[in-house]
Amino acid sequence: MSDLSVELAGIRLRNPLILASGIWGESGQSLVGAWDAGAAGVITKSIGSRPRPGYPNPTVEELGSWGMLNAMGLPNPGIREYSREIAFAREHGALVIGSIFGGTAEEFARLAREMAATGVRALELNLSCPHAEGFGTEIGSDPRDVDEVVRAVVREVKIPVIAKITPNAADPAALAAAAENAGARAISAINTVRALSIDPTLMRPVLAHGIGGLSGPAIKSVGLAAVWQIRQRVRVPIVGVGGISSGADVLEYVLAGACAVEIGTAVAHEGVRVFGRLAQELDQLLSKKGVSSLRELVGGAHRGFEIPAADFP
Amino acid sequence: MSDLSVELAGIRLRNPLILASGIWGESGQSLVGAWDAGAAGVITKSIGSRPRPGYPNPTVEELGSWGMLNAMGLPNPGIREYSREIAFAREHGALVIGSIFGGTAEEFARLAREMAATGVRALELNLSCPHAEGFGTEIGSDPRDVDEVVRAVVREVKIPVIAKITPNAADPAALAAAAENAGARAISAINTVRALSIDPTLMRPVLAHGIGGLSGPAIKSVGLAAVWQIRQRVRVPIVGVGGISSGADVLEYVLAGACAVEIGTAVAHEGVRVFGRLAQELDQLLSKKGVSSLRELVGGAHRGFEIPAADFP
Amino acid sequence: MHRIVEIEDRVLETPSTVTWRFPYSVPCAPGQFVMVWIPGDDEIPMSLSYTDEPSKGVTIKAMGSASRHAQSISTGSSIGIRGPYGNRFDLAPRRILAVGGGSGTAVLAPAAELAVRSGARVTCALGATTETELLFATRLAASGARVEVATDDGSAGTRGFVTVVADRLLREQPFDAVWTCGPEVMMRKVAESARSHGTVGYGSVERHMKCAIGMCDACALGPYHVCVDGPVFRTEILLSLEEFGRTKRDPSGRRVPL
Amino acid sequence: MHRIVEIEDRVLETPSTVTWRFPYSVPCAPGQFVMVWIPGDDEIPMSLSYTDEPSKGVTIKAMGSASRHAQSISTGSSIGIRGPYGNRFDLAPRRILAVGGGSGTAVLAPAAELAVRSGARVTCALGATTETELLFATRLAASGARVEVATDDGSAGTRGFVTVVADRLLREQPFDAVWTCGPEVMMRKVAESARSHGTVGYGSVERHMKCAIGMCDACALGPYHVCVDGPVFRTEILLSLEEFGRTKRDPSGRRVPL
Ligand SMILES: Cc1cc2nc3c(=O)[nH]c(=O)nc-3n(C[C@H](O)[C@H](O)[C@H](O)COP(=O)(O)OP(=O)(O)OC[C@H]3O[C@@H](n4cnc5c(N)ncnc54)[C@H](O)[C@@H]3O)c2cc1C
Ligand SMILES: Cc1cc2nc3c(=O)[nH]c(=O)nc-3n(C[C@H](O)[C@H](O)[C@H](O)COP(=O)(O)OP(=O)(O)OC[C@H]3O[C@@H](n4cnc5c(N)ncnc54)[C@H](O)[C@@H]3O)c2cc1C
Ligand SMILES: Cc1cc2nc3c(=O)[nH]c(=O)nc-3n(C[C@H](O)[C@H](O)[C@H](O)COP(=O)(O)O)c2cc1C
Ligand SMILES: Cc1cc2nc3c(=O)[nH]c(=O)nc-3n(C[C@H](O)[C@H](O)[C@H](O)COP(=O)(O)O)c2cc1C
Ligand code: FES
Ligand code: FES
Repeated sequence: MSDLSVELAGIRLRNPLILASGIWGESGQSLVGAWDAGAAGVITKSIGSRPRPGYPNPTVEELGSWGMLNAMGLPNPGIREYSREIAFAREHGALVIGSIFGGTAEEFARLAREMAATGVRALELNLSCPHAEGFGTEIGSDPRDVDEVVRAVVREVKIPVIAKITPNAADPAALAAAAENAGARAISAINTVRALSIDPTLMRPVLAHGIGGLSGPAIKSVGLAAVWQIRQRVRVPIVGVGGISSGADVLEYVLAGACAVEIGTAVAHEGVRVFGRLAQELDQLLSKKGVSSLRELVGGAHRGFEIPAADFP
Repeated sequence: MSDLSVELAGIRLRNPLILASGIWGESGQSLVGAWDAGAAGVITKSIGSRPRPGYPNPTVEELGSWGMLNAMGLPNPGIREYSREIAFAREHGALVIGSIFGGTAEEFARLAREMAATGVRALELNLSCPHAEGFGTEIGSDPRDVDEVVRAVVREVKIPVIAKITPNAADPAALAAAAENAGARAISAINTVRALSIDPTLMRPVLAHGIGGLSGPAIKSVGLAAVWQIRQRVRVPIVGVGGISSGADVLEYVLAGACAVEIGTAVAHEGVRVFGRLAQELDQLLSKKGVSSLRELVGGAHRGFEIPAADFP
Repeated sequence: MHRIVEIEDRVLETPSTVTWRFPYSVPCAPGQFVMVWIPGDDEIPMSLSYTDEPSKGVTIKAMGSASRHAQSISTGSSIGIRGPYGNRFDLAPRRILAVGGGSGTAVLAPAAELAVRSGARVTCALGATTETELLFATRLAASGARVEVATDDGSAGTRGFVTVVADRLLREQPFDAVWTCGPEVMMRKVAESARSHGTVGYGSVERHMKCAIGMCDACALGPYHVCVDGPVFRTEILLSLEEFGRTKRDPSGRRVPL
Repeated sequence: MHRIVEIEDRVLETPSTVTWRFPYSVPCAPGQFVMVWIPGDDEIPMSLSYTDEPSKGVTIKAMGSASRHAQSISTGSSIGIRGPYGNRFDLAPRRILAVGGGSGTAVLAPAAELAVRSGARVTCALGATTETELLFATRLAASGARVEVATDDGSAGTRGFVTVVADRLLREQPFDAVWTCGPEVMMRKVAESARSHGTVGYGSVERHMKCAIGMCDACALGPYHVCVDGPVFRTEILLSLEEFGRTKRDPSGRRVPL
């Protein structure tokens, strides 16, 4: 057995596998389910100030085994109500990370305080959410907004703050650098990739909301590129997210620079058994390599690539 | 037989299918091959001022039938030498669109003049190329740079200028709007999505360059989202690119707002026979719908979605 | 991935309930459900009320906006279907009591038909508010099942709750299994009857559904997800769940009384 | 998708040529090639010199940086393989003349072996600069093929060009097909001999390769792409191509003399 434990912003995780936000995150009992199945940490769905029903269905479209779209519309019961779910999960021993979203830095700060009060071990900021001013871009796609939000949150709470970076940006690494500079203790990347699917027979978007986000194996290489570039710019630990569905995928993220990973879409169909499978696959890969601890491999693929590539296709 | 012909910035195309830049675009004879196989237009590989060998191999990594990565590194023999290939293609009747790339607005302008002198019918600007100043972001990811480049090019040439938009940006529609405003007669979207793949056994990136671009079915929904959002912001015609491999895919792009499409990765393995297949599939779909002309369907999925969505997942 | 199908037949089963038949070649079993996309409106979970070839069917009771809209959608209209999802009724038992309330009968009908066809003895206890709202009583009788009916107003069969009929049947004769679908208060009663008579019970439950593939958590019910672990559960399990028959979650995830 | 394999055996065939054997379970046929990724260096196209189970093989002549580096890579090292790509030799003809120059013999060897095994009469004419550079002469003789040799310095077999030997063989006896691989000037001569004797010819050609899947156009040769339409072409086609034996494209796409 290799040592799969890792450390993330001062939090020891028994393995690098964390339940991603928005998956199995509505009920405290589901969070416990993921924890009991082997997740080393569970992230709540992104919680806002007030209850939101989310968008009408269809909210999800499977494109194939390699990807799916969703536009849930950030359904959540509001932080007040949701704190009961967190309490349940904590009582049952789960290591809970609270995800929050807001339209302004002030809203993030207020939510951060309320979320921290529930006793979560860390905060993840979902910056892939619409600007209060609208217009379709995300609050997390501009380094100045990221700086402002992270700064406002860090002022309010003592627990580590993880900034979740959007791939829908010119330079995700610059966003991560802004977050680090503003006090984020870790970076997670990526959220879903902006996407749309149209039904050619009905001649309309499939998702009721129109625009949605792509997740699953199709975005693994996109998430890896983000983690890779972020690793070249920041020193705080990185949590890799996007398209992970095998132990080899986890290893790819670790080699790109992630010290832990989040699992989202792979929970569909398979359920939280995926955590046990991934841990086992990872352990086998490490044994085959003769590596005793996963931590040795973090960022291991950067050797020979130290100079940021100025050029790309 | 339905009428598949379309008009793009004053150029009549016998069907909406165009060979994408960088595919079968090194030799004039290959361009003719695509034309003879049914492409209504052929775009050259992106040509620069001087010969460039491109990156070492591996330059391509197939991820599965749903996607591939490439980092070719813009190999090209330079505009002087390449003009012979264009001459050959034109002599054999092909409708050629010249793609150019540069590191500054001045370089784009100079290349545009030289490319226009070869007799191409339109120019496509590959804005997904590195800034001369480096740092890994693309010249096309900032609306101000797009404005500057397009303005400089439009001043130099009489033929229509098509601005090719990168998906690696916070708001592709804002880039398209900047290009339109600067005088672009059409928008094409998207280029490849920034991506990376690591071999977990060798513990290094697969592509020699490290970072590459994702193409193929995996990015179809990403390209559709870009076209959709661009359609809500600009009036000039849009050429859809990204992951098209069936007639239904073409229809999705048309319904999202494209009047023509480019085919790239689908040429792999299948070759330029893909153009005949897509035209046939498209014709069958239109017949089934009882639609006599493809042009009627451009943007047809926007009904009921006129208000830009301020909110997304 | 939705498949777009045309409604090839529509039957008004009751004044508030319509059945749609549509071609759908994916194999489906009784108990499973599909997500039905009504373009421009909503996408809602529906148990399959017909699971055989050549065409599948759903039977929709007007409950709210989309299901009301569904009542007026005509033959030839295009809808999107994805699925089937979820588990199925165990058809092995030889003596089955199927207890349906309201539109809950929709999912029991194909299960009962298939069981009868494979030689089981099936008794159906069907409840409705009034005679005209009775669902599939004729269809089930024609299939060879024995059918008993209860209506709130006594316009057909026993006046009162179908749970009373079910309890009587369980007392009168031996059953290997009880199947039930309907309002949760009803199912809870049936589950308790089954328990007291020592008969194994299976209930098909409903929770708000969004993804239907076990990820969004909208349909969480205790430690289960109705879309993948259900919709059919052993009634012993249902009885052990504090939420069963009492609360559900609204689309925001908030717990609300049933 | 590369598969990472370990070199399980390495044989120095000549002072400048090494053969690697490696496990690779994907079916491969003589004539096809793979892309060989030498981590940290380059990925280069290599015809398969062994196509049978259990292990495939490539035979690499030191030409430039990666192929020189390859000479010193030891058994147990990991390399990446993708493919096989391209077409194959037609093994149907019964009387075959295989004309190889330098490392070109690598691709002819498995084809000749398989043809002999299936009952064909195969004659191999092998050319090299000098005796120690002769490739697979012993292997081919052992397989049951008749082997004739030519060296530039006369250290083995006929002194001079293998094309002269090939032309003599074509004059002396009837062949159903000529296969050839080697420098293009050599292949052009062989193609002309085959034409003048009315024998159908097949030549395996090389062009710069990047994608190997028919999209990047690096390997364009007239209207063909060597990676998917080749590498084996009818020599009549090759002779019709203005570029054959004269020019190729460098990695930038510029035409350069061969
Ligand atoms: C597995 C399953 C099988 C079902 N089978 C049938 C069936 O065979 N026949 C039948 O008539 N009904 C069935 N239902 C119930 C049916 O899905 C709801 O009646 C329908 O969704 C109501 O939609 P609406 O837009 O009319 O309701 P709304 O006006 O949106 O709301 C009315 C009520 O309908 C329910 N509802 C709305 N949306 C959903 C949703 N996405 N998921 C679950 N419930 C929802 C809620 O309880 C809500 O309070 C089933 C539900 C589930 C979960
Ligand atoms: C289909 C095919 C099959 C081949 N089979 C064999 C074989 O069985 N044995 C063998 O020894 N050689 C074979 N070659 C040639 C072999 O690929 C080159 O010798 C090798 O790529 C040289 O690499 P390098 O880094 O040493 O050369 P470099 O130092 O990079 O350049 C030296 C020369 O090698 C050639 N070359 C370099 N890179 C490539 C490339 N990516 N594609 C094609 N040519 C290249 C060029 O002509 C170049 O001028 C084959 C080539 C092709 C196209
Ligand atoms: C159905 C669904 C809901 C999601 N909800 C949230 C959310 O509430 N907050 C958030 O930060 N990310 C959310 N995400 C994004 C995931 O956390 C994750 O970043 C993304 O899906 C990529 O990982 P994957 O490919 O493993 O799914 C959601 C993703 C999906 C598929
Ligand atoms: C091998 C390869 C080379 C490419 N070269 C170029 C190029 O030179 N210029 C350019 O603008 N786009 C280039 N592209 C991007 C394509 O033109 C296209 O925008 C992208 O691949 C998405 O379309 P697809 O999914 O149909 O391939 C290249 C793509 C590939 C796969
Ligand atoms: S409906 Fe999403 S988990 Fe069941
Ligand atoms: S190597 Fe790319 S087309 Fe042949």
